[in-house]
Amino acid sequence: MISIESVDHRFRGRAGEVQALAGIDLTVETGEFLTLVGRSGCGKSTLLRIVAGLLTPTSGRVVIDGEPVRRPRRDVSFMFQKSALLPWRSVLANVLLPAETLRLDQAAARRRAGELLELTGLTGFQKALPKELSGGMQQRVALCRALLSEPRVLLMDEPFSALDALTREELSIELQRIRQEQDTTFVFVTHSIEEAVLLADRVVVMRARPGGIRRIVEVDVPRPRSLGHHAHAGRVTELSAELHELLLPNEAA
Amino acid sequence: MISIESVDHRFRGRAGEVQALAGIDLTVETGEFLTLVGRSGCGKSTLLRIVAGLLTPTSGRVVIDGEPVRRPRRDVSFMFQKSALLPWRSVLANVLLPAETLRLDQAAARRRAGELLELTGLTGFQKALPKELSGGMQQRVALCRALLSEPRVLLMDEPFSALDALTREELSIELQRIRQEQDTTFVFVTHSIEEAVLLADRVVVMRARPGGIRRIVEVDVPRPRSLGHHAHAGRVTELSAELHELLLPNEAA
Amino acid sequence: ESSPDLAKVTYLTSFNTFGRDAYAYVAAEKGFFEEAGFDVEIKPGTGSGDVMKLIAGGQADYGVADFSAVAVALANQDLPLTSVGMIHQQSLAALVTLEGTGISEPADLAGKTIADQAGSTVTVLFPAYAKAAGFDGSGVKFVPSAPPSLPQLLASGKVDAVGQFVVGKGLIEAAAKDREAVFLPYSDVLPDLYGNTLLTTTETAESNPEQVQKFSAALLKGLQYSIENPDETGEILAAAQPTQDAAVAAGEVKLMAPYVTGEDGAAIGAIDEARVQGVIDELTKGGAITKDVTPADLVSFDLTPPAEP
Amino acid sequence: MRRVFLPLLGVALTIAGWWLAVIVLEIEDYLVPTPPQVLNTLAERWAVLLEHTWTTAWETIRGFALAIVLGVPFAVLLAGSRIFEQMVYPLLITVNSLPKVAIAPILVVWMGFGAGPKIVMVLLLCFFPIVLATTAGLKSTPAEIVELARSLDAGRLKTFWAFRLPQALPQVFVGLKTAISLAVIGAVIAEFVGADAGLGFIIVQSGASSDTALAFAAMVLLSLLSIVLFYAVQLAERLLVPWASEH
Amino acid sequence: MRRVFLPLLGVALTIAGWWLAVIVLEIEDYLVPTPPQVLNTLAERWAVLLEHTWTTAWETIRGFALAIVLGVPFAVLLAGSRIFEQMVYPLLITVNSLPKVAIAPILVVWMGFGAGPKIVMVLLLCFFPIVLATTAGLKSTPAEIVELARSLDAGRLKTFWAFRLPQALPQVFVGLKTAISLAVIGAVIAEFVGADAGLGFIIVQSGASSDTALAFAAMVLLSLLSIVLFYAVQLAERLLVPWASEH
Ligand SMILES: Nc1ncnc2c1ncn2[C@@H]1O[C@H](COP(=O)(O)OP(=O)(O)OP(=O)(O)O)[C@@H](O)[C@H]1O
Ligand SMILES: Nc1ncnc2c1ncn2[C@@H]1O[C@H](COP(=O)(O)OP(=O)(O)OP(=O)(O)O)[C@@H](O)[C@H]1O
Ligand SMILES: Cc1ncc(C[n+]2csc(CCO)c2C)c(N)n1
Ligand SMILES: [Mg+2]
Ligand SMILES: [Mg+2]
Repeated sequence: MISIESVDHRFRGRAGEVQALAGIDLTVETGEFLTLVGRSGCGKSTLLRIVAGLLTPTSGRVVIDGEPVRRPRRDVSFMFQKSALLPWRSVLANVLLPAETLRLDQAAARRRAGELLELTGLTGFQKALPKELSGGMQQRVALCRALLSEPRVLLMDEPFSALDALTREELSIELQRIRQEQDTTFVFVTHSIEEAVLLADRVVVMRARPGGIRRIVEVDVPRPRSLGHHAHAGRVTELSAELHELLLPNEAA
Repeated sequence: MISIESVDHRFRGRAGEVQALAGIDLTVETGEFLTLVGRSGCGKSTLLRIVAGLLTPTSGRVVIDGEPVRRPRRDVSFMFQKSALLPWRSVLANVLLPAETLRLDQAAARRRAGELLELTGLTGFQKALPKELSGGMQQRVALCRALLSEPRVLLMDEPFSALDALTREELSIELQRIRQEQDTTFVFVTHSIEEAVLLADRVVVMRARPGGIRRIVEVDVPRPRSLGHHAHAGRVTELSAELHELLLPNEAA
Repeated sequence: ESSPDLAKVTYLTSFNTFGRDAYAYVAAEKGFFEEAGFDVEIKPGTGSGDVMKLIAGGQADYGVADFSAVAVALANQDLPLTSVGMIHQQSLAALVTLEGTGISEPADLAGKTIADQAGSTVTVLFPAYAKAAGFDGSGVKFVPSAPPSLPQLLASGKVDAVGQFVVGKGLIEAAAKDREAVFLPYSDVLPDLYGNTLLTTTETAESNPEQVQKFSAALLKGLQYSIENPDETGEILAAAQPTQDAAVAAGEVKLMAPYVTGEDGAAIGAIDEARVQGVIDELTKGGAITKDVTPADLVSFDLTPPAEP
Repeated sequence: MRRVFLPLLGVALTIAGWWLAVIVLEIEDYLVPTPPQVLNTLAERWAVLLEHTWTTAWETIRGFALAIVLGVPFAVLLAGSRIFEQMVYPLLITVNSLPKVAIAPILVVWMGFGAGPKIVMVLLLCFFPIVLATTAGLKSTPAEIVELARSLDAGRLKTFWAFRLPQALPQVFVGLKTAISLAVIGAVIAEFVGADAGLGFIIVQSGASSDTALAFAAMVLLSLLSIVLFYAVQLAERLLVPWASEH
Repeated sequence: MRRVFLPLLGVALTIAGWWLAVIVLEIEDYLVPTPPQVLNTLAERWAVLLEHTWTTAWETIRGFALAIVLGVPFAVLLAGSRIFEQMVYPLLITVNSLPKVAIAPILVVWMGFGAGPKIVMVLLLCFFPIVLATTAGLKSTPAEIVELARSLDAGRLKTFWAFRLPQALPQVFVGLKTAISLAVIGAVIAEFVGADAGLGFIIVQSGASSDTALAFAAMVLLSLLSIVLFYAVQLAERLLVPWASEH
């Protein structure tokens, strides 16, 4: 369980002080799939980085499984908004990076890396360098890397932003499978309402300046879910419309 | 008018040779809004870079307004898939960059930069450095930069990928306004079918390995268009479904 | 301050601005140069090799260098230089050791290790020195070393002896603290060996002999005055060069005096053709000179002061 | 505060370490004098020594400035043309690899006893590090910035000033710092030959009279001069490259 | 092909330039000999000269290796601790700013006439450029890579080996190239002071016998040695940093 307890964060930059987050209180249950949506610049990445232990909040704290987060945890995997691939490593070596730092079983890690690369359509590019890949391919490599260690918590910052609809859908299905099999907790940032509704148990809608939680929307659509036409299409449309509404600028809620 | 004449492109990389593009033939009319869709890695960015004169195709050529493209043209503006901001320049200075290189009228450029920053919600961040911005804010800065010079041709590689739905919509409207007022030609890469249909006169659907054109879909929906419910919602849904179909992996078309 | 009718010339000392080179400052301070019609700029030299190059290259008009080094250089190379007056009738070159090392006379050097500047007179003429002193020099090991490190190498016991000029007594004893330096001057067994000589270009010597003679006379007058008044010389030097110590400089001048006049009482500055031939012969035997040279190639005898006082 | 205090502490520790070494290793003072001996010399002769320090400093500064003025454009040429680079590198290395002590007399013969040969010597020592680092910096422009410059149709000059140079500045400063630390040596070596002023002249003078305290006093001033110049370059870096925060 | 041909052309042009300079500037051959004189000397004495070149080369290589072995970990400490950096920099600059010619004798008095002082001298010359460039390289790790390392819970050592060092390698190599070009000088200067072998010894010796052709022959070999070592480092760079293509 992740509990975010009255977290504030201020950045001091060239353009003055920015209150990125103010008074965030949120609990994510173990095995829950939480999505964060909100307008660009509202503090989603900042919140995720605080949960990951990469950033110390100006005030407040994050507790994971009873332990306050002070630095990154081994059972938490973070997928950055920018791919952050090591330019000197091949695709495969980038994916295998967590196996080295976390001292995973090498053979198992290699097997899993092969599977993940296959799954993301990167077979044949194992030896390629990151700069030889398209933007979306780079993002898929970062995704493989985040999934390699089979973490307990997956923090993902717009993981599908550079991917086409079809690939998104395939990978969404994979994430759902992982969650089912391993009871992984997900905190997932996205700009796609469709994606948020498809994947989430709850959608957290954030407001900007200062970043805060505007509303938490429960997605009461039974799983497995998929895009397109299905039994609960009506409810999905309803929820999507509600979320759209919530993302409007003026304080309508 | 842009005409792409039997363009082939091969990359030689660590993982061997990749045929990124094969036999691309395409004409874009002056003032047309063309969107490119296709699965990740199918060669969209490569094609755009060839049109921009940043990459010389292995064979074939691109002709803009009767002149073969050999190097970047001043009247063509390119917005990269990655923001490519200069880390040492403030937001405003990044936006004003084309004014320096293209020797635009300084006062007019400053005025336009202010408008664009306002439009993209970046007022107040003029002095900030790129690293002090969120991912989406960086992308908006890159967008402002691309729009500054009021080019005749705008080549945009997934310009809205890091932006929320609302911001996308606002900026889409701005692009349409620009096109109307200045008769600008757009070639616009996107992963959002919704966006493609909303913006395009024609949608080019690409296939992968080797990258080629699978189908060109005419969007016969009258303008102004907007998302959500309107008179032509049926046609939009139809077109979207067709495009979804076309993006499926097996050669159904 | 300088009067316009004075001839401007540049003069190079042999090495830096120590007591051994103080006479030039004396000649300037005492007005000898001015009397002779010169406005002299004195520059510190950096050893015989550099002094020769600078004069030949036109950066200086006159300068002082070790005569053996000059002989070697002029024999092996096309340097347009000539000697016009001898500063030291006997070479200051010596081997130095410390009391307590068991070396008190030349023969004790057999089989020892000596540090010296590479290719210096001491090294080059060592075989001749050993032969003249009557011991077997073949077992002596020479370690080429930088001049500034020589006193320290000796004091630290890394070597048994070092090459040094006799005026360097204070230098050695400063390094060796309370132990006394034992000097074995080459002049004891090789009395014909000259020390420093005054150089100018052959062109100046040919085209302007009067000027050369006037300059030489003024400088030598300063030399004479300095060995007669070593303490005043020290003060003159210290005044011109604030980093120098008057007492140390005076000590050097006193040590140097007998080498300036020489044993046979020749006039200050005089050069003897037969002795020059002797130097050439020794250097040729030692292998330092490989070509044919005559004394006239090295010295403008018509410009040197007469041998008899 | 800390920025000034810690370096001063560093200097103090250096002096303490030296003193300790002299005592513990039982180094004779004809080899390495003790700090009090050196301080004594500094106190007694400070006026003269300061004058000589200034002579050396002024030669150094001029040579260093010349090295920047010549080195940076040279690096631009090297970074711009692979052919030029491959042809010119051996020459550069040759010039750099010549022992400067050996060519100092040649310079003096050519240029005389003035500041000329000293400035040239400083230039010779500083040129290579500046050129090497600047070339490397200019060449390491990220692909996307190069493409951006091209797509904006920035001319050669504009590409250099607005894109490549700012990006290369952190690396250029590594070259400048390496260079400035060598610059003083250049002046001193040139002063070893054909000078009657400057710290190099003092060192030669003291070396030949076994006045180790004076030699070390000169070297202390030399070090202080180097440290001051180094921090001046670092200050310039702070002012010019504020955006490159360190991680 | 071009990679070998152009540098050779560069060497040829250097020689031609030198020859031309000797003729046009009417440089006397006691100052700078002509290429044929030098080639003659090289041809006549190549066996002896080669032996001395090898002596210098071996000293250089050992000192350079030592400088890498000591300098890189030192740079890691500097990059890791701001306090350590601020305290130690003045010391580093001090050591670097001492004219090596002046401290060479002290080294010889301490360490004797063997290879020791030469290796130490090479180390002294190489250390600073390596440390400076490596520190700068290690500190320039992009923020996202630092965050990645932290998020993967990479320990200090792992962060260094897998994240910071590879990223810093291009800059480290700038330091290594600056250093190697100075390394040979270090060996030569030490040989000036107390040696009976090596190219430095040859230069001193030829100076005493006014054999400028021999001195220049030694300097030619010195340059060739430097060029060979430089290109060896560059080759190592090509092999170790193939991913850093140049723009
Ligand atoms: N510099 C390069 N070197 C080698 N291969 C490259 C290079 N750039 C692109 N490729 C290859 O060319 C193909 C097309 O790449 P491109 O970037 O055009 O794809 P894209 O359609 O833009 O994909 P995305 O939607 O993921 O951005 C890919 O397979 C990629 O691996
Ligand atoms: N390093 C920084 N220094 C200063 N301000 C920062 C920094 N990082 C983020 N900010 C500011 O904090 C706010 C929130 O940024 P954050 O990256 O969390 O937004 P976001 O919700 O992830 O946006 P996006 O959807 O565009 O990625 C922004 O206003 C941004 O300018
Ligand atoms: C720094 C330095 N100090 C002194 C001398 C002069 N010197 C002192 S001992 C010696 C060798 C005598 O065999 C010479 C030439 C020098 N040249 N360089
Ligand atoms: Mg973000
Ligand atoms: Mg792309």
